[in-house]
Amino acid sequence: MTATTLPLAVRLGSLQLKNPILTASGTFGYGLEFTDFVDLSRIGGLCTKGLSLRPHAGNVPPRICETPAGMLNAIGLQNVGVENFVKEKLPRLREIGATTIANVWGDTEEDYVTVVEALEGADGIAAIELNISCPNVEKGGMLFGNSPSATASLVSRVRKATKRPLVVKLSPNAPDLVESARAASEAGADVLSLINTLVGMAIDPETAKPRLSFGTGGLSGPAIKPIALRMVFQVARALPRVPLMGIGGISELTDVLEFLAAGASAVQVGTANFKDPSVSGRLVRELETYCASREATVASLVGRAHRFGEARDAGAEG
Amino acid sequence: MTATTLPLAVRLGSLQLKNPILTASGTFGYGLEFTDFVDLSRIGGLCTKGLSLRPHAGNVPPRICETPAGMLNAIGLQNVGVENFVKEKLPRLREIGATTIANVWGDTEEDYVTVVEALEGADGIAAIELNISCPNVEKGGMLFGNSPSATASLVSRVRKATKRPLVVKLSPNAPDLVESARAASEAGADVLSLINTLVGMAIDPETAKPRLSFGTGGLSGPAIKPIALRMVFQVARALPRVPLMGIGGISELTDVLEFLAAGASAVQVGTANFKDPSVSGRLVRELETYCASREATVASLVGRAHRFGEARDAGAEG
Amino acid sequence: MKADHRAVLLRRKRFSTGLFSVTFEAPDLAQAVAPGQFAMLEVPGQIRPYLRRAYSIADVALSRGEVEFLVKTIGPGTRALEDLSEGAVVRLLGPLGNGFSWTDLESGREVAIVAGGIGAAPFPFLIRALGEAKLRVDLFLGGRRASDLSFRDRLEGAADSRLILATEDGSLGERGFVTEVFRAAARKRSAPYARLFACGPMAMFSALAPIVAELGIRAEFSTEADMGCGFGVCLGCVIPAKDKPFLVSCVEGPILPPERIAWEKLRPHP
Amino acid sequence: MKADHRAVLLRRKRFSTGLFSVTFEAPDLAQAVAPGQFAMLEVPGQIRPYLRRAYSIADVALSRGEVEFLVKTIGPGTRALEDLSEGAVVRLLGPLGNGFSWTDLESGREVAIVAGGIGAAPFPFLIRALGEAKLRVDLFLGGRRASDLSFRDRLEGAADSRLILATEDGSLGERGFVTEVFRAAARKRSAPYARLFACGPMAMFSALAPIVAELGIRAEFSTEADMGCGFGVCLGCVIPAKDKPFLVSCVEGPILPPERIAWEKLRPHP
Ligand SMILES: Cc1cc2nc3c(=O)[nH]c(=O)nc-3n(C[C@H](O)[C@H](O)[C@H](O)COP(=O)(O)OP(=O)(O)OC[C@H]3O[C@@H](n4cnc5c(N)ncnc54)[C@H](O)[C@@H]3O)c2cc1C
Ligand SMILES: Cc1cc2nc3c(=O)[nH]c(=O)nc-3n(C[C@H](O)[C@H](O)[C@H](O)COP(=O)(O)OP(=O)(O)OC[C@H]3O[C@@H](n4cnc5c(N)ncnc54)[C@H](O)[C@@H]3O)c2cc1C
Ligand SMILES: Cc1cc2nc3c(=O)[nH]c(=O)nc-3n(C[C@H](O)[C@H](O)[C@H](O)COP(=O)(O)O)c2cc1C
Ligand SMILES: Cc1cc2nc3c(=O)[nH]c(=O)nc-3n(C[C@H](O)[C@H](O)[C@H](O)COP(=O)(O)O)c2cc1C
Ligand code: FES
Ligand code: FES
Repeated sequence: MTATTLPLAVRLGSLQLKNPILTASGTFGYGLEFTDFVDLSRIGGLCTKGLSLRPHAGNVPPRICETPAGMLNAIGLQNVGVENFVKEKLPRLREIGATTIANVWGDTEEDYVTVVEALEGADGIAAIELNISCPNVEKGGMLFGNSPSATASLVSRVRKATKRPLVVKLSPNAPDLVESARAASEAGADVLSLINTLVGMAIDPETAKPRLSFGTGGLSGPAIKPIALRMVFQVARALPRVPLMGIGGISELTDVLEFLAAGASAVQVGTANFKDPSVSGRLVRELETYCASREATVASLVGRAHRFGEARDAGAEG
Repeated sequence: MTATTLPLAVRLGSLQLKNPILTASGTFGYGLEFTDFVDLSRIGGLCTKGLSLRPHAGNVPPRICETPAGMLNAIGLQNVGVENFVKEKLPRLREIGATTIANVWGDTEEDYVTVVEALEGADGIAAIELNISCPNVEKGGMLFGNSPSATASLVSRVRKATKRPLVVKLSPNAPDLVESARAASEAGADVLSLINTLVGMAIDPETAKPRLSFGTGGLSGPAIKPIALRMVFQVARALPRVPLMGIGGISELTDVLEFLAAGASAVQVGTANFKDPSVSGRLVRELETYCASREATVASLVGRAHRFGEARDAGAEG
Repeated sequence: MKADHRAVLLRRKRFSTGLFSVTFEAPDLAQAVAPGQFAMLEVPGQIRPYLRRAYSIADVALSRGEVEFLVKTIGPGTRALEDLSEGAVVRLLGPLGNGFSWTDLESGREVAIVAGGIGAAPFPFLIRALGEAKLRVDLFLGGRRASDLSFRDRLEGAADSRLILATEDGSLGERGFVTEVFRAAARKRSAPYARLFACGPMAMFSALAPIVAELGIRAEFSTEADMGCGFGVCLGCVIPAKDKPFLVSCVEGPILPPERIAWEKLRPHP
Repeated sequence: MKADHRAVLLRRKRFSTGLFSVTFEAPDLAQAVAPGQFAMLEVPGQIRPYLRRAYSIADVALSRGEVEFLVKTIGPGTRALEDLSEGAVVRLLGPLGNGFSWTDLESGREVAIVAGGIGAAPFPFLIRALGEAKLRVDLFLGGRRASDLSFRDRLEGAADSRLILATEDGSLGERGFVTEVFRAAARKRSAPYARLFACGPMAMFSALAPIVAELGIRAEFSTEADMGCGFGVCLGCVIPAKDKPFLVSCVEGPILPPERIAWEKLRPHP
């Protein structure tokens, strides 16, 4: 029987995955840090820490602090650089049989393209994921992801640079999420992953000093799940033919089922990896049991919430 | 000594409050439901459930569900209507000595104006708060708060209709929060209150049915505090002379201190009232003790976080 | 007067898996409550549930200042109660809601109670009150299987009450829906019951409503809704009504006459 | 090998308000750890803290499969431990970090330990190891006042160790900063200490760094940082370094030689 008839297998455009449980960039290192906890060949895939052209130092500490049911981070995209990744990490990941998605960022369109080109030669990369939630230094630091045109221009350039499946990771802070999604998809993204972190802040009540040296940080964890779920539902509704990866606060099987129902064909587990490094493998097993007991395929679980009609995305405050 | 020299007293433009602890609209009923738990004359003020021209039935249930460190609601602005409020509730609030802020909403600009006019005659209202996070039926249901121009046009019309301090309550779902804030303030708002709820969603993992009959709902509670705090900081930075009320996930004194430090001159306690109906009174007492022990005035605590310089509101994801 | 009471868990009694009773020391609450009323319970410091949960007062022991709840485990809130260690402290906001009414009935009259599974929760307290009022009680208690009725002893023994059991699989008492068993019994009677008190899942209520209408019995249903506050401010707990759009069930209820509820507008529980 | 161990709280010992030790049954972890390493602890089901917290292994009892931590209450995580009831289950992720090094020292040599307050946490374990290696230990233990050293018995009695106490208010042992007391003692010596092991607040480290440089003692500091994961993936725990921008303290540390740390770039704790 062909892969897609396996109950857990999912296809996102040109990207074929053995199951829909992936791990999110920046919360899973380069995968190898988890070999004591997870069989990397059993999870649907892993997204690497965001890779840049050169090794990047990141922000001065404090870089993280916790919040109700979540955390803030301003790591500043510290990473070993694409070259080092390909030399030091990728071969081992290939041996293990991991499905590796390289998460990529840059200061300029040129940076992104160069990183993607550097990866194009390397074996063992299943897809490229673009983190567009970073400042475009050529545009006065405005985030690529915060303007549909900047998003489109970046994605179309990267599109030309790789034959691999291209995942574009959307920012929930974009003024109009659906517009950004449409722009990314029309510019050549095969898959959209959402959401990245929401900009938040925490302040020390005694000293009145922001807890993170950067000032603001990205909010992640269960706290953001309802927002992420709504955004996945919203984009799935507006762009029904674009495959989505759902991200945001996932730590239990029920979270996975919610995101599938909202229209995600796969999910990425993020912050939960810090609390429980074996969570991704556990979710794969739980999803297997769930599908077996119901004789259901994961594919059949995708988008079920839309049967109940248009959930107004109006504010509904109060 | 004059009011403002009392340690807890705060002045927000033309609005003078005995202390900075208020309760948020839709989470405190019409105040009278809390007389067993809170001395309404002791808290800084209370914002009524959103009032409309006519009594409003609201959405069909289920209207609420809980989320990690928060809840979703799609009540649908059920309220007794402005006339009934003025007749049945306001006199009692006046007797008790409550500082009442009337929260107002409408389907059209005309609606808002008519409600505000209906309130203008009544005694015992300290200020008007506009909920602009509702659909403008004349603009195809696009939310007033989601466009700076719609916000400006609404606020300037209401401004003409009342001599009372005008609070405009910003929506965190607006494409550009600072633009909306500027629009509201330039159109005549004396005070800005933020934030209203963030649009979220929850799905029953078994049935795949959205948990709320409305589909989406407004996310509130501690989960949203880091986002609310960042938004208050951001608006305070952009519009340093506009008085702000901070709202979002406040349930402890440290939360109050964080919002004051971020630049709010007062705060509104919302969802926490459901879990602990006496929380607002407790926070007033705790703030009194805090200020006494440090010989500090609340005014001196406002905006302290800004001394540490510009906290980049860039994404900082990862 | 409503208050947020500090309460200490004295003991837990397990009837069958997922069915148990918890007894708290809360003297002031015990003094203040009436049958049919409820409290909003919080187990402090727990990550879930975030909101409080509503529980009917199952019974009180005034002399000992005790308040008891009958609970069925279905999610985080009830699980937290099942796992709560004796001596632990919770918050009990109450008394809330309107409660049952029977004082208008003169002694000797016969009333009926229909309870489905955990729907029996509010009735130990009510049965004692009915007994004190010298009213005679036929209690119809139903469930899917015998284990759903594992707490039945908790409902027996009250002076002048008769307990009729029914299970859908016939493993205990009569076979069938408790509503049908009640219907048959009620029809056989010469004089109709002076009143019917009922509590159970919505499915049971929708079946019972036409029956009491047909038999012309005045009924009081103890309804359930998702409650965010329990004292009338969040407006989350509304139930579609006949005489107006919605009833705010935490203050206008939870005890409601079936004829006020717009059954057709009710959304079945997920 | 790192693993997420299920551990049961066996007992808690209180030394003074906010200072206590907790002993868990975790045989596999006890087997695997070395002095200076730590574990990330989670108390399940608690609303706070959300993230795990790092605790140095204070000591192990291999025969009984026990792991002990010395804790100072400062916030939700440590408070959760202070309130944890015996028999409760926690998760212990470990062993983590690099640990102290002493095996290169031949027996008979003299080493020093400088600990500030709760900074003493990792040393009962280390002192036993040093004793087994026949190394002689001078342990300088300092704090603001006597109560900060209430757990000192926990550090005494090891074969060949000497305990020197110092308090800033002079209420116990010598008056003054433990770093100064150490400096004076170290200078009086003919032969310098073969090694210095230190743990305490950043303020103590910054004072100690120049002293060990001046005296030419090889030192190992047990550092602290806000840790999101404890195993090198969140990159939250970095410490500004001399030889490169940052050290990832949970994997490259927490035991670090002072000369690698860029003290001037450290931001004092809020
Ligand atoms: C006035 C009132 C009195 C109550 N008295 C009692 C009582 O005495 N004893 C008692 O055990 N319970 C009682 N309940 C019900 C109890 O409050 C709810 O079951 C509560 O949701 C349990 O919380 P939970 O976190 O365990 O489950 P939740 O997380 O709230 O629910 C778990 C899952 O079950 C679903 N669910 C919720 N309620 C029901 C239901 N009734 N039937 C089927 N599915 C449901 C939810 O949608 C959710 O998916 C009462 C409710 C009300 C409104
Ligand atoms: C490798 C390592 C080993 C550790 N070993 C131990 C140990 O054995 N015993 C022990 O008690 N602690 C130890 N700690 C420290 C402990 O992990 C932290 O204190 C932890 O933050 C306590 O969590 P909390 O939730 O109680 O306080 P938090 O909420 O994390 O902190 C409460 C408040 O105190 C501030 N704060 C945090 N840490 C400190 C500090 N060190 N000094 C002053 N203020 C601070 C925070 O900014 C916050 O405002 C260790 C830390 C590390 C990194
Ligand atoms: C059940 C509920 C009803 C609400 N109704 C209103 C309303 O009618 N008008 C309004 O401006 N805000 C309304 N809000 C928003 C709150 O006033 C507040 O802005 C929001 O909940 C964030 O604060 P919190 O996290 O402290 O709850 C409502 C919130 C909740 C939870
Ligand atoms: C510490 C940390 C670092 C992150 N680094 C990156 C990154 O480098 N690139 C990226 O695209 N997303 C990054 N993210 C975002 C996550 O991949 C994910 O989108 C977000 O955390 C929401 O998912 P969660 O709630 O499950 O954590 C990071 C998140 C955290 C918490
Ligand atoms: S539960 Fe809040 S109004 Fe009824
Ligand atoms: S604590 Fe996460 S990398 Fe060190």
